[in-house]
Order: sequence, then structure tokens, then C-alpha cells
Amino acid sequence: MSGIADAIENVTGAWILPIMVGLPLIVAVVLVIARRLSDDVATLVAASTATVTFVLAILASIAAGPYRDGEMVLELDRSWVPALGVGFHFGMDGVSAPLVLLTGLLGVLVCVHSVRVRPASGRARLLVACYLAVVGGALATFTVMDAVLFFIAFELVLVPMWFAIAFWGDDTQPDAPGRPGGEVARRDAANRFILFTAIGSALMLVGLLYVALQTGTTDLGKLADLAGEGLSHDVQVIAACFIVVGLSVKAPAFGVHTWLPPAHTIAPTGGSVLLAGVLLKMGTYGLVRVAVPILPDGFRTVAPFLALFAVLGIVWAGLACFVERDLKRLIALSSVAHMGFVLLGIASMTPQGLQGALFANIAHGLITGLLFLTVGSLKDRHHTADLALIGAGLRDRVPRLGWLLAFGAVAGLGLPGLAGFWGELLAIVGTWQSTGASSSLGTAGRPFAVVAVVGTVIAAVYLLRVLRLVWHGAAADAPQRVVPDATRHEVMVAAPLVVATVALGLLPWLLLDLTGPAVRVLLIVSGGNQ
Amino acid sequence: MIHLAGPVVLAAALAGAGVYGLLARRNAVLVLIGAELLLNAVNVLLVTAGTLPAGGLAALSAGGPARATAGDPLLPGPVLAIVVITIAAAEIGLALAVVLLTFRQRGTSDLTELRELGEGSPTYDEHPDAGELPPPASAPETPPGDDRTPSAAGAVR
Amino acid sequence: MSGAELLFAAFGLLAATAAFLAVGSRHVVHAALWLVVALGSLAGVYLVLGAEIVALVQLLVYVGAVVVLVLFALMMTRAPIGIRDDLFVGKGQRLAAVLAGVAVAGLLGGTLLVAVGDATVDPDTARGQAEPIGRAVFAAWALPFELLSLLLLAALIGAVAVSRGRQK
Amino acid sequence: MTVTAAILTIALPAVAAVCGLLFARSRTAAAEWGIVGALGAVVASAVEAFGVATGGSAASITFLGRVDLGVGTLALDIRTDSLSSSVSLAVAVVAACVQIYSTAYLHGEGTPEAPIRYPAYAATVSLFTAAMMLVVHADDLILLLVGWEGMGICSYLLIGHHSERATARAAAVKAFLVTRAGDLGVMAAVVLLLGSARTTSIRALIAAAEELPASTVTAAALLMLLGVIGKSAQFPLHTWLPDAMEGPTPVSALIHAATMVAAGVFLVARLLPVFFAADGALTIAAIVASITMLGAALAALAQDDLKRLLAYSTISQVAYMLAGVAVAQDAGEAAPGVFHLLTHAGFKALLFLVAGCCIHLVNSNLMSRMGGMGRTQPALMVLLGLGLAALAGIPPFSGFWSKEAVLTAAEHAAVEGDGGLVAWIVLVSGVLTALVTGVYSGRAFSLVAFGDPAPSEDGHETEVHRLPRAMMWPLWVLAVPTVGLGLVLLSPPDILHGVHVSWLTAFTGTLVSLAGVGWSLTVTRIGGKDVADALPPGVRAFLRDGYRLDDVQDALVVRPYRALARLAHAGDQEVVDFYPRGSVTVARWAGLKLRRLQAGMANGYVAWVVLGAVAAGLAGVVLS
Amino acid sequence: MNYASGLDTVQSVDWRLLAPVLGPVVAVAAILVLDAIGPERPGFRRLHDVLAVLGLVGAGAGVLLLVADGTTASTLCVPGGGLELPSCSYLVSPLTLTLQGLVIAGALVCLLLAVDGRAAIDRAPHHVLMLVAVTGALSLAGARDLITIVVAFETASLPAIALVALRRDAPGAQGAFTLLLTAVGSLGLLLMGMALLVLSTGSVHLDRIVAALATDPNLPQLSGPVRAVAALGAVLILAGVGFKMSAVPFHLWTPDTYAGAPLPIAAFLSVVSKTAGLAALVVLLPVGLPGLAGVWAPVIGVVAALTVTFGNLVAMRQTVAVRLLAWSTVAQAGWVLLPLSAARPGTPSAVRAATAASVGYLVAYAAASLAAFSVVVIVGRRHPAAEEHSIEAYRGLARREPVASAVLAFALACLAGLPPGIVGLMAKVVVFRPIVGATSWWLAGIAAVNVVFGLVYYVRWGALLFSPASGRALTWRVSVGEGLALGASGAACVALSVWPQAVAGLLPTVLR
Repeated sequence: MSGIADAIENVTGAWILPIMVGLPLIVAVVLVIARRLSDDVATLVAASTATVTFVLAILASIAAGPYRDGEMVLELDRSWVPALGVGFHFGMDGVSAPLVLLTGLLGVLVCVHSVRVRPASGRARLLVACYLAVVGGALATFTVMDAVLFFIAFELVLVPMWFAIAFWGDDTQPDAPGRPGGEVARRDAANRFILFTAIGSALMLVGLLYVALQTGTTDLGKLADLAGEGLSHDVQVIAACFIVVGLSVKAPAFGVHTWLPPAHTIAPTGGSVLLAGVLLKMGTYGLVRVAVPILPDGFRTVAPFLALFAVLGIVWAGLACFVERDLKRLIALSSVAHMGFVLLGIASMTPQGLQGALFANIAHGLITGLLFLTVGSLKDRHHTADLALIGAGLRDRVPRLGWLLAFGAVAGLGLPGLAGFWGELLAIVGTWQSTGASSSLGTAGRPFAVVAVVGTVIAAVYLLRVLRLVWHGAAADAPQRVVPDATRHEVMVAAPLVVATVALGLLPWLLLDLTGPAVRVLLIVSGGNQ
Repeated sequence: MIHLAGPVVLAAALAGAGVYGLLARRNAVLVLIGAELLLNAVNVLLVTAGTLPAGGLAALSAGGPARATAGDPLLPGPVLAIVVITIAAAEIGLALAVVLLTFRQRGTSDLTELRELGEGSPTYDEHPDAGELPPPASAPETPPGDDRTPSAAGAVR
Repeated sequence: MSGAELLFAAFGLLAATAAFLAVGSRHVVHAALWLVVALGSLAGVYLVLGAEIVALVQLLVYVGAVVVLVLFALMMTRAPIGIRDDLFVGKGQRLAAVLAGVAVAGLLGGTLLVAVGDATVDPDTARGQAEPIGRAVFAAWALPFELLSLLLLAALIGAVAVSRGRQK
Repeated sequence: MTVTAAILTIALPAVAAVCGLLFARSRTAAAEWGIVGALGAVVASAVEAFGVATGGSAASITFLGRVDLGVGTLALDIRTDSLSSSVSLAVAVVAACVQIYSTAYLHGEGTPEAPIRYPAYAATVSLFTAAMMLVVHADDLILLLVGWEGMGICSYLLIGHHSERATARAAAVKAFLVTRAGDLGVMAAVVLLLGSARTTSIRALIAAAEELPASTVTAAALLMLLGVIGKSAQFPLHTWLPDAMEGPTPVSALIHAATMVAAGVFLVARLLPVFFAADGALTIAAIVASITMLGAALAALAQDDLKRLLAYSTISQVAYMLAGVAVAQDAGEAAPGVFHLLTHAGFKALLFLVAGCCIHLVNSNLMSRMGGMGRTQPALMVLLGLGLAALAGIPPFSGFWSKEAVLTAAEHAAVEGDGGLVAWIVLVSGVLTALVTGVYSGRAFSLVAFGDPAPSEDGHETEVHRLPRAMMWPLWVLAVPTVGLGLVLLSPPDILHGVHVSWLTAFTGTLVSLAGVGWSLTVTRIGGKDVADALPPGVRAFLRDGYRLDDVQDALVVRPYRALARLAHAGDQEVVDFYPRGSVTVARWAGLKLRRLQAGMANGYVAWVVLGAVAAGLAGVVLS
Repeated sequence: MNYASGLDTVQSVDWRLLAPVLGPVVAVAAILVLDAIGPERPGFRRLHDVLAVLGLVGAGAGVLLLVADGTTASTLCVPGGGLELPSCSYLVSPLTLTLQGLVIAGALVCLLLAVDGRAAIDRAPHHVLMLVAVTGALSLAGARDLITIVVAFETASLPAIALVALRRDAPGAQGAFTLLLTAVGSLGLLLMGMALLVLSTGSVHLDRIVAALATDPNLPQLSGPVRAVAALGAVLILAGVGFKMSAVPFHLWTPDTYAGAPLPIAAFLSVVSKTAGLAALVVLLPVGLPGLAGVWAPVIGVVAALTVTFGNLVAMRQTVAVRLLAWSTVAQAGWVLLPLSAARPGTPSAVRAATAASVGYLVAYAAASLAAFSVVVIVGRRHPAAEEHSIEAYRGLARREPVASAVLAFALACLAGLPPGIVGLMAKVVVFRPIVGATSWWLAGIAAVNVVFGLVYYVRWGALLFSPASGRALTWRVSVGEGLALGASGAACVALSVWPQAVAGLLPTVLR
């Protein structure tokens, strides 16, 4: 392995990251400009670009080489705005490598999916350009090592996703019961998405600037090495409040999550996959990269509240899913629950907690990506995502889609042996460990762990309800009985996610060896308890 | 020997009257009278400043009758007063031209009737003639309404 | 109460009352005429304060030109002659106007009175002569006066352009 | 060699499942994959058993690699010892029989109302076998949990096989959720142990059982016990097993007789030293076992559906196994319980498959419709007789030896050991259960074999059915252990060394069960009412509905949960979403009101300018 | 006693430093002479446009020359009044040159837009008025004594009033009168403020006022009440200049005048006269009265917070394009003023940082606003409702007019602070930095909320461009002037996005 890593390193040098990030963005712009390009050619171009990006991501993670000592590699630093000390500083370590791979993979799957499955309202060229822009923005967020650039990359994904929801969203579905469907719902869902995220990133900017001003540098690497010693306690607490609130809007913590269900329900299939698989991760990645290492004391005081909202999210969203009628809204709410585990793991500030959080991050990306692809296909066939209207007996009517949905649901409820389990287990172990004086959760750690354990059952309850309503049951009493099963193309798109979920479930060390050393470096630096 | 309180009170009175004039009058021209009074209040203060020693009130408050120390040779007070008067003249010239224009266009100079541009005013009309889009590009670009477009120029509006 | 103080009080009082009448009168032309009286008495005030040239300019420009223009404007906008009660805005805004006036006067007067206290000043009439002002203008204030000329030019051209009808 | 065989027992069925699902084109191909997988497992477990028996010591190898958790490294290893090899052999045999049996039992698919599901069925059974093998061979609690829950999901899929029936769908969900609730205990135990003992490797835990802090060990043991109660359908989490009869009968034979329900007892046996170190755990297990044992037996008495009778009988027999393990005097010997587990796997699987044949013949579960089989199906009735005899514990069948072993262990603990009051309770309830078991086995036999055949409407009763060979052969295979497993005591593998049967308890036990069987067989002969009919109708209904625990569960858990969910969903819509929506409306309203200020009058605007200036002036003077 | 004894020579003038101011004046003279003697032929009238543009380009060249040699020099000075360096009326410093550059660029674009417009039919007066206004703004940037400042300020705003009135119809008249009355009222307040300053400090030159109001103990301190008079003066100055910045509560004229004015003049008001306003504010307060920063900084903070919130809230309700831009300029004025509140400690570094941020944001705002106005002007000229066309006219424009709608979308992204409008994003970062540095959390909170309020209407308008067009979308042939203006402002936005150092790194040296 290290042979290949050195080969890649000296071939491309540290330029591999900027190329990987720049390629999708540039192609997206080209696709928007090329007005004469037909939809077929455009989607093929996009699919090939996404594939090249994914290959680059793989090469970069290999080149990032042995993750044993967990420090930053493939660094490139070019100054851009000297007045603010802002520079193009790219880097990759154990924490960002898996997320880059996940983004690359989902990017490929979404673009390949859109080659065959075209949006109802046409203009696939622009939609695919939006997807590429979102992938580019997310890759930038995961590899950039400068606070202001992180803020810019954070906001880079807003406009393309806004257009994806507003112009290609599903217009049959009111975003909330009793509200008009169509253009109004699409526009409202898109606005809700962009406004929530904008206020979040604005607050985060305030926090980041406060840290940058107090320490004099905006470089995340240097700030992590400082580990908060240049900052007094209450400076850290104020900055941590701003940053954590800002970021928890993006990884929807309970309370600020109401933008997620409408956005997911209305977004087109590819949009929902990217929204759930990539965008939610930017919030939690931000917490792990910015909040935990740079403001250890500050984050330690904020952690109990973050944990409280995380746990509340797990239980509340789980309960809400039980009576939710729309399948896409249900999966969106389940994302809130899953991200609750991630936030809980981060709040515990223990190595297991953080590893659990990062693992659950990737697992959620794969599983929810699969679920959204499947439900998207179902919605394309039934023109609705309402459980009652889809009708029972999917396992007989559309066996392939049925099995994908069943697999997704089972993986979603955190069955041991599939990827979802390890994240949740380690997060709970981390929270349980996070007791005692120097820990971040203090006395609140243990009760939260207990509630989280109960939370895993809640997930089973609502997912099995879904299977019982749609997957099981006699095909006879489904309103639209004759519906075409998943095409070979759709199965090929979903297959990598299934394989990845099983692989990570059975062989967790594939991911844990990557994140382990990096997490320990982050926590040793910030003095988190073992 | 003049107590400075005199000019101060005078200036304050003039300013008060000026402000009242500005806000209470309905006729456009009378409103301008209020403005003139406000500027005259400023002139009184400036002329008084002219009578003070070089450091202004700061120097004065250092005690002793004013005449002993010499004034600032640049005489900023009176020069600024003269400048103010000239500016006032220029303003009133243009102001009356605008008032006459309003009168010619709307036939009145009463401010309570001249308020159709304000979004909150009762006579505000959001889209006066949100006419249909122009016919396709082939037709010459001559939007409706005669008094606005000089046909002579023929150039694009 | 020296002689100058008495003279200043007289002119000041005249100016103040004339100002209030100019602003408050219900007769349009009377308002303009009271304005003339106010500005004239202010010229007297400036004389007492030793700013001779300023008084002259005040008489020439203000009383001579500005007020005449105002009268012309009143005539040309066919302002109503005689006692009219439609010269003032509605009750609410008039009350606000009074309050604003009193507030401005109070704020200015109060702050300055506190700062001035009972200081007295003996205005040196020689300081306001034409010769020192002229010398000061040419030695220190060249740029403002050049700009002033530009401003007057612009005002002139603007007034002419605005009042001239559409050029055919 | 033995450990590689162990890995094969897991790998072969798993591979068969995947291939069956992906590549099987036709029904028969899927069936073949299933059978190949099962037979492979049998061979592999036989090799493993032989290896262990010929002196191979307990060995373990890494299976899914090592995971560095920061708190300690997690070794996902596989281990084999006599306990795991014997149980895996039993499981493999039963699984093979079930695979073969199912090929014939699940016929008639392909019609619109019975769509082709056999490939999925066969694959799921293979997957289930792999999961059970993983549980049996796991040397790490988390790996065990993976197999544990794997079984849970397979049982969900299999119970829900006939998913067109509403009751089947409900039973599947109920089964999974109740067992999942139980599994919370195991997961919590894992979290606890990872926290304090920094490892979940079973070997390490057993070795360090003494040194661990008492509170952690007790808590972990009790939590694991909760998992056991859930998985092995002990009181109060047993309500899912009777409903699980909605699944096809071979499934019940495999999952709800031989393997899954026994996994709980297996776990206690595997971690006995830990349970021993936890002072309260075993006593609680014993008490729960004795309550379940008697209660389930009585409930079985009142059933008139053959499969539900066997289900309640399984609950009672598993309680027997748990009692056998719970009364162990020292950390070494869980033998009686394990021995009963092995024998029970044999005869209960046989009984279920026989019941399957009966249902296949009259296609109804009710025993009242199965009367008079003695004449039409003599061979079947012999097998039924053998099974019921083993169940009742009539010598010389295997059931007798293992039940007496448990009773002897209980008596030994009560009399010599320091088992105290709990051992006595176990002994007494053991004997009573033996009596009741005898009664309901006899009743079942008399109803099915001797009862008068009910007039079937479509009159096809006349021509004699010939059961397909694929369904008969497995029965004979299973009859062998039912009859002869007792012989194994002659040269027992080391796991069964602790088994010894004292003559006194053997005699009393046999006497009691013979009395029970005799009474229920003869009472109808001599004109008395059937045993169940003798019970007052109210009591019978109460017992038949399993003490109405379902209504209790519905009232305590299901209804409040749904209400809470509706509250949360409404809350999400109104309360949490109120603030963003509210702020937007406030902003729009403010925008409208502020726009009103533009009144259009020029001197109105100057008023605002002056007002602003005055306010700023005041602030300026104050601040100076 | 001859008071004028020391002043016997006429003031010396260094013409090189005054070059930028003289550019437009020469052009004015040329245009007037040409108009007087030139024949009536239309081709001939194009010459006026060329002359006006040449005037501005000349001024631009002057600025570039001064930037090249980079020294800070002053002219029109007065023999020292007891201070080490003579007080001067005109100073050329990085601040001056930056503001002058911005004024010239803005005026050039507005002129190009206005050239084909209806108001510029009679060329001479229109161009003269615009050039005089530009001269006023340029001299204001360099003025360093109160008299020059007030005259320059008036020279910048009076012609604007006339320009608005050039539309010669009822809305134009009412818009002009509203602006006029607000300007006169504000002039009264500004002069009152200056009078109080002259009274309390006795001098008119800013460096002498700075010395008089210095806060460091070893210089003679002003007594309490006199300092109160100076403070009142400072705040009245802020109120007097507030109307030009369209800061709340002095902003009420903005929507009416923008709706009443011809569209290019609205652009002129929104960019050039706002720059002049900021120039006056920066010269008078941060440069003139750093000692009183404790007084005017909090007041500016409150005004800025009110302005940004007020502007955004009402802008959300607008449907008429030019009114939406009017309220958007009010909101953006709030953003420009926000960093000035961080000058509270009055130390040279704090004041420099605050002013640099404020001017930096103005540069970003100017580019984006000009681009937006260019497109609105182009559409306004082709739409029957002319000045009052609603944003519905832009529905589906992208399909028929991709270039113009791309520029408008990019400009709106910059104004909203959303990528791809990187310059807008960087400008928001530049504004947040001093506020967070001064740890005024309530201001940071309000600013963060206003980022969101701003998004609402910019995104709504941007989305209209790309949503499917219901009826026939507009399409047109762009004239030379409009094309140049659109191209220049669009290119400026993109250039600043690629190189935000121009926005973030302004005024590195001490403020003078």
C-alpha cells in the first residue's frame, strides 16, 4: 500500500486535492454555460466527471497513506487574501478521508442514476450541474484546512441545492399536511433549507472569526495544534456556543431540524441522496474538525446541551416517524434520529464516541442514500410516497425494489452485522465512558447512554411498521398493482451501497483503523479523557 | 460687553422656528422659509464663534475677558457664515425651480396632495400601467404614452 | 447692560418675533414679509457682533435676492391671498412639529448655555472688516470659494434646465 | 482443524444463502442450494465434533479481524469446545432435516395469491443456520450479538413468510420487537463490559470473572439475563412464541424448537462463570424458569391448536433447560441444562415436523379435526408417540434421561448443595411440570391418534394420503436421537460429564409422568370428559389465551407508545416548526407596517430626519 | 491691531494633487462652450457624451498617477497655526484615492447608462450636472477642513436633485422635491453640527480639531460642558450626512426618489452619492473626530442595526424592481455602517480597521449594485411600465437573454453574500471581523439574522430569472453605452470575486 501511496504522492504532488475539488465545480459551470448540450450528453459527461472525481478520491485516500500516526497529509498552501490571512490550504487525514470517499461514491451513483432516470420537469443538464456543484462543494468542505475557506465551502452547496429543490422538486407533494403542493411547496421547502443553513453558517462565521482574531490565524491545522491554549476559558465558551449552534443547524440537531423533512420530501431522488448522504455530514464533520480540537474547554461546557438535544432528537424523531404517512418525510426524520447518535458521540469527547460518530456518519450516508434511491424509484413508479397510496405487497409486486427497501430498513434499524450498528454501539460506549470530572458530559453521560440504547429499539419500531405496511401484505389489495420492477440499471446503482453496508458491518476495522489514530490525535491534543 | 447667552438663545429660537416651519407648513414655498430660518440660526452661531478668541469656548473657559487674546486670523466663523449664505442662495434657486416644475405638472404646490410616490400613502398605485409585454422584437420599440418620448430622437428610449 | 448689549437685545428680539410670525402667520404674503423683517434685523445683530461684511452679505443676498425669489415663487404658484387656514398640515403633524421645534431649541440652547455660562465677549468690530475677511479668504479659503462658484453654476444650470420645457 | 471446521459451519450456509438468493433461477435450484448448505454444515459440525471429541483442546482463531477501539482492542474470534461442537451438531442436523422437509411442505406456490417465495425462504433458513452457528462459535460478545440479532431478523422474515395474512404480519413484527427489546439487555451488557472490563472476549471475561468489580458483573449478568429471557421466550417476554406459529411449521421446528429459543440457555451456559460471579443472577434465572415452566405447561394443557400446544410446551421445556443450568453448583457444570437442550432439540423438532404432516393432511391446525389418524397413518402415529413419550420423559427415551438429569441436579442442589429455598422451588415445580407435561402429551396423542375423524366437507377424506418421501425421511432421522440420545451418557463428551441421574428422582419422575399420560389416555376411554374440557370454561379460555398477557402488553406498551408518537409528530409540526414559521410571518408583518411609514409627504420625511437627529443628539450629549 | 498681518500671500496650490478634481471641471467648461457655439445636429450632440466620458477618464488617470507615486501629500495649506505641520484644505491619502477611484468608476458606469436615456436628451445640462456632482464628491474625499467639506458635500448633492428633476414629469418632480427638502433639512443639521464644533474648538481644520479633542491626558482637555457641545456637534454631523447614506431614520426619501428619478440617476444616487456620503462620514468622524469615537461609534452602531434590519424587512415586501433596489441599498447602507461601530475605543488601529472594513464593503456593494442597476436600466427601457416595472418582468429572462440574466444573478448573489458571489461573501466576512473583534455580540447577532432576511428577496428575484417564463420574455439589442456599463460592472464583480484582497486589504496604513 505505501508503495502506491508514494507513487501517487510524487506523481501529482499535493495538487491531487485541489484537482479533485475543482473538477466537479468547473464541469458544473461548463454544463450550465453549454446551452446547446443535449440532456443525454450532459448526463453522460456528468457521470464520467463524477467517476473521475471518485477515482481521484480513492487515489487521494490511498496517497494519504498509512493513517497510523493520524496527522495531516497531502497539504497544499497558497495564500489568497493576505489581509485576512486566508489561503488555499488543503489537507486530508483519517477523519476526512472516509467522508471524501463517501461523497465521491454518492456523487457517482447520483450522476449515473440521472443518466437513465430523468426528472419530470426536464432540463436534466442543469440538474446534473447542480449535483456536481454540490459534490464539489462538499469535497471542498472536507479537504479545506482554512476557517474562512471552510465557511465559503460550507455555503458553496447552498445555491445548487436550492435550485435542485426549487426547480426539480416533486410538485405533487405538499411539504406539510394541509399546505398547498406544487410551486409554493417547492419554493417554501427550498427557502426553508437555504435560510436555516444561512443563519447557521452566519453564526458559525462569527465563532470562527472570534477564534481567528483571538489566536491570529485562520489555519485549522495550526489552531488544532494550539488546542485552545491561546484562548481564555470564556472566549472558548462564547466561540464554542456560536460554532456549535451554527453547525448543529446543518447536522440537524433537534429543535433546528424542521428544515430537513420538507427539503427531503420535495427534493428529487438524487437531491435527497446528496442532501442526506453529503450535506448532513458537513455539519458533524465541522464539529469534529473545528469545535472539538480547537475549543476543547469551550466544547466541554457546551457538550452536555448538545448531547441533550441529540438524545431528544433520537427519541422525538423516532416517535414522530411512527405515525408519519409520507415515506420520504419518514426517512428524513429518521436521518434526524441517526444524526442524533452522531452528535451524541461527538459530545462525549471520548475516542470511542468520536470514532462511533464518524462511523455512524458514513453508515448513515450509505444506508439513507440507499433508502432514498429505493424510495425515489418507488415514487417515480407510484407518483406518490404516501404509504397508503403505494399499497402493500411490494415483496411480490416489485421483488427487487422490495428487497432493497427491506435491506435498507433493516440496516437502518441498526442490525448488528450491518454498518448502522457499529456507529450506534461505539457512540453509546463513548457516552457511557464520558463520566467523571475531566469528561465533557459529567454526570449526564450515563442517563443519555441509557436513553440512546432504548433509542435503538425505537428505530426498529417505525421501520418495521413501514415494512409491514408496504413490503408485507397481499399484492391484491394494492391500489396500483401493475408497476414495473427495478431495472438492472437501478439495481446496479444501489448495489455498491448494499455491498458497502455489509462490508462495513462485518469488517468494521476497515473504517475504524482510518479514524482511530486521527481521533486520538485530536483528543490527545485537546486533553479529552481516554 | 455682550453675554454669549444672548446669541445662543437667539440661535436656539431661530432653529426652533425653522424646524416648526419646515414640518408644519403645507405650502412648498413656505416650507422653504422654515429652512432659511434654520440656516440663519447657524449663521448666528458662526458669527458668535467669530467673536471668540482663537481656541473657541475651550480658550474662553480658561477665564478672563475675551478681548485680550487675539482671534484666529483665518476668521473661520464669519467666512463659513458667508459660505452658508451663498449655499442657501443656490439651494433656494434650485428649490423654487423644482417647486415651479411641480406646480406646472400637478397644478398645486400643496404637499398633502403631492404624495403619490410614497408606498404608504393612500394615492399610491403599485403598478400604474403594468402593460402587457411589448409585441415581439420585430415591432419598433415605441412604448405607449406620448408626452414622455420625443419621437425626434428616434433612438432607443 | 452696556450699550451694545441693549442694541443686540433689541435686534435679537425683533428677529425672533419676526421669525415666529413668518412661520406661524396664516397669511401667505405676510409670512414672506415677516421673513424680510427677520433677516433684516439679523443683519443688525451681525453688525453688533462685529461681523460687518457678513451683515452686508446678509442684507444683499438674503434680503435682496432670496426673499424676492420667495415672493416671486408665491406669485407664480398662484398662492392664495388673504387669511387662509389651509396653510398648515393636520393636527397630529403640527403637534409633532411644535414638539420637534421645542426639542431642537431646547437641546441646542441647553447644551450651549451650560457650556457658555455667563461668559461675556467684547466683539472687536475691526475683526469683521472687509479687509481682514478678504485677506483671510485669499490666504486660506481658496478651494471652498472655487467650489462655491461651481455649486452656483450648477444650481443655475439646473434651475434653467428644469424650468425649460421639453427641448423639441 | 477443528476451528476451520467451525468457520465452515458458519461460512457454508451463509454462502449457500447468498448464492441461493442471487443465482437460483428456479424453485428446485433454490432448494438444492439450501440443502447443500445445510448438509455442508452437518458435515463440518460432525468433523468439528469429532475433532473436539478426540482430545482437541478449546481453540480460537480470528474471524472478522481485530478492531482497535482506543479503550482496548476487540478480537472478533471464533472458538470451539465441546459445548459449541455438540450444540452446533444438533443445530446442523435439525437444519438439514428442515431444509429437506420444507421442499415438500411448501408446495403450491406460483399462483397469484401464493407467489413464489421459496428461494427467499430457503436462503433465509440457510442464513439463519449460519447466524446460529455464529452464536454457538462466537468467542466475542459483540460477534455473538451479530449472530444473535441475525437470528432475530431471520425469524422475523420466516414468521412473516405468509405475509398476505394479517396475523402473520403482526406476529412477525411482535416477535422481532419483543426479542429486540430483550436484546437491549445484551447490548447494554456489552456497553457495560467494554466500559469497565475493556474487553468483550468471552474467554477473557470467563478468566477475569472473579477480579471484575462485583457491581459491574452483577449488572452485566442481569442485563444478559434480560436478553436470554427475550430470546428464549421466558416469562414475561414469552408472548411472541405462540404467535410465531403463524410461520410455516418447518420454521417452527427449526427456530422455535431447536435453535433460537435454545440460544438463550446456550449463552448462560457459555458465560456460567460470569453468572456465577454475579451473586443474584442465577437465583433470579431459577425463579423465572420455575414460573415459566409451570405456567406454560398449564397453558399447553388448554390448547386445542396442535402447534400452539407444542409452542407452549417448548416454553416450558426451555424453562427446564434454564433451570438445569441455573441450579449448577459450581461454575464448571451446566451439563444437565445443555443435555436437556440437545435432547429437546431432537424430539421437539420431530414433534413439530409430525404436526406439520398432520396439518398437511387435514390442512387445519386444530387437533379436533385430526382425529383417527391411528388408522389412516400408522407410521406417523408411531413417530408422534415416540416424540410425545420423549417429551413426557418416559424411559427409555432421551427425554427421560435429560429431564431426570435436571431434576437430580435440582435435588442435589436442594439437599446437599447450598441451593437453599430456590433449588427446592425448582425441584417441586419440575415435578409438577413433569406431571402436567405427561397429561397434555397423553391428551394430544389420544385426540390425534384415537379421536373420531371429523367429517370433512369436501369428502376427500376417504382416499388415504401418502405423505411424500421428502417429508417422511427427516422424521425417521430425527426419531433416532429422540430414542437413542440417552445412550450418549455411556461415553459422554466432556460437556456432559456432570450429568448423573439418581435413582430416587428417576423413579419418582417416571412415576409422575406415567400417571399423567395414563390418566389422560384412559379418561376418555372410561367415559370421562377430556382433560381440557374438564376445566371450567372461563379458566380454559384464560389459559388458552396465555393468561391474556397480550392485552396487558397492548395496554401498557403499544397504546401509550402510539399516543406518544402522535404527540411527537404533531409537536414536530406545530411546536418546533412554530418558531421558523412564526418568525417569517412576524417579518412579513413588520415589513408591511414599516412600509406604512412612507407616507409620501416630503416634510413628513424631514420630520423623521429631525426626530432622528434629536434622538442621536440626546444620546451624543449623554455619552460625551 | 491688524489681524491679518501674517496672511499676505495668496494660498499656493499643487495642481498635480488636484488633478482628479479638475478633470470633470475642465469637461464641464468644454461642454458648456460647445453647447453655446455648437449647431443643433444630433451627431454633434454625441460629442457632449464623449467630452463627459473624457473628463471622467482624465480624472481616473489623475487618480492612477497619484496612486502610482503613492506619497501622501497635501496642498492649499495655511501657515502653521502653532502646530508642527501646516493645516491644509486638501490632502491626498490612500483613503482619498480609494474613495475618488470608486466615485469615478461609479460615475463612468452611470454616465454610460444615462447616455441613451430619455433624461439625457438635452445633453449639456445633464452631463454638466453629473460632472459637477462628481467634482463635489471627488473634492469631498480630499477635503480636510469643515468649510471645504460642507461646500463639497453640497456640490455633490445639489446637482443630484436637479438630475432627478430632469425627468420633467410629475413623479420626477415629486421625487426631486422630496430629495431637496430632505437635503435642505439635513444641510441645516450638518451646518448646526459644524457650527457647534467651531464654537467649541475654535478652529475649522480637522487636524486642529483632532488636537483640540485629543483624549490623551498630556494635551489640554476640553471641559465637560464644552466637550458635550462638541459631542452634540459630532452627532448632528452624523445626522446631517445620514440622509446621503440612506441610513434609517434619514432614509425615507430613498424609495420615493428612486421611483421618481430616471433609472440611471437612481443608479447614480445609489452608488456615487452613497460613496460621497460615506466619504463625508469617514472624513468627518473617523478622520476628524477620533477623540469622540466613544460618542459617535455607538450611535452609528444603533443606526446601522436599524438600517440593515429596516431595509431588509421592507425590501421583502417590494415587487417593483427599482423600489426593491432602493430598499436593498438602504439595507446595504446598514452593512456599510456596521463596522464603523467597532471604532469605539478611538485608537488609531481600531478606527483604521473599522474604516477599512466599511470602505471595503462599499467597494463590493458598488460593483454588485452597478451590475444590478445596469440590467434594471436595460429592462426598464424596453418595458411599457418603464421605471415602475415589477420584478415579474424578469420571469424566465435567462432563456432569452442569458448574458444579462447571468450578470443580474451574479450581482444578486454578491449582494446576498452567497457563493458564487464570492466578493459578497468576503465582504460579509470583512464586516463581521471588526464587529466580532469589538465583541459587540448583539450587533453580531442582528447582522447574522439580517444575512438571512437579505437572502429572502435576493433569492426570490434570482429565482425568477430561471423559472419557466409564463408569457413571452423580453428580448432586446443592447446599445453601446448599456453594453459597456453591463460589461464593466459584471467584470468588476467577477474580478473582485477572484481577487477579494481588493475588498479585504484596503487602507493598510494609518488613516489620514
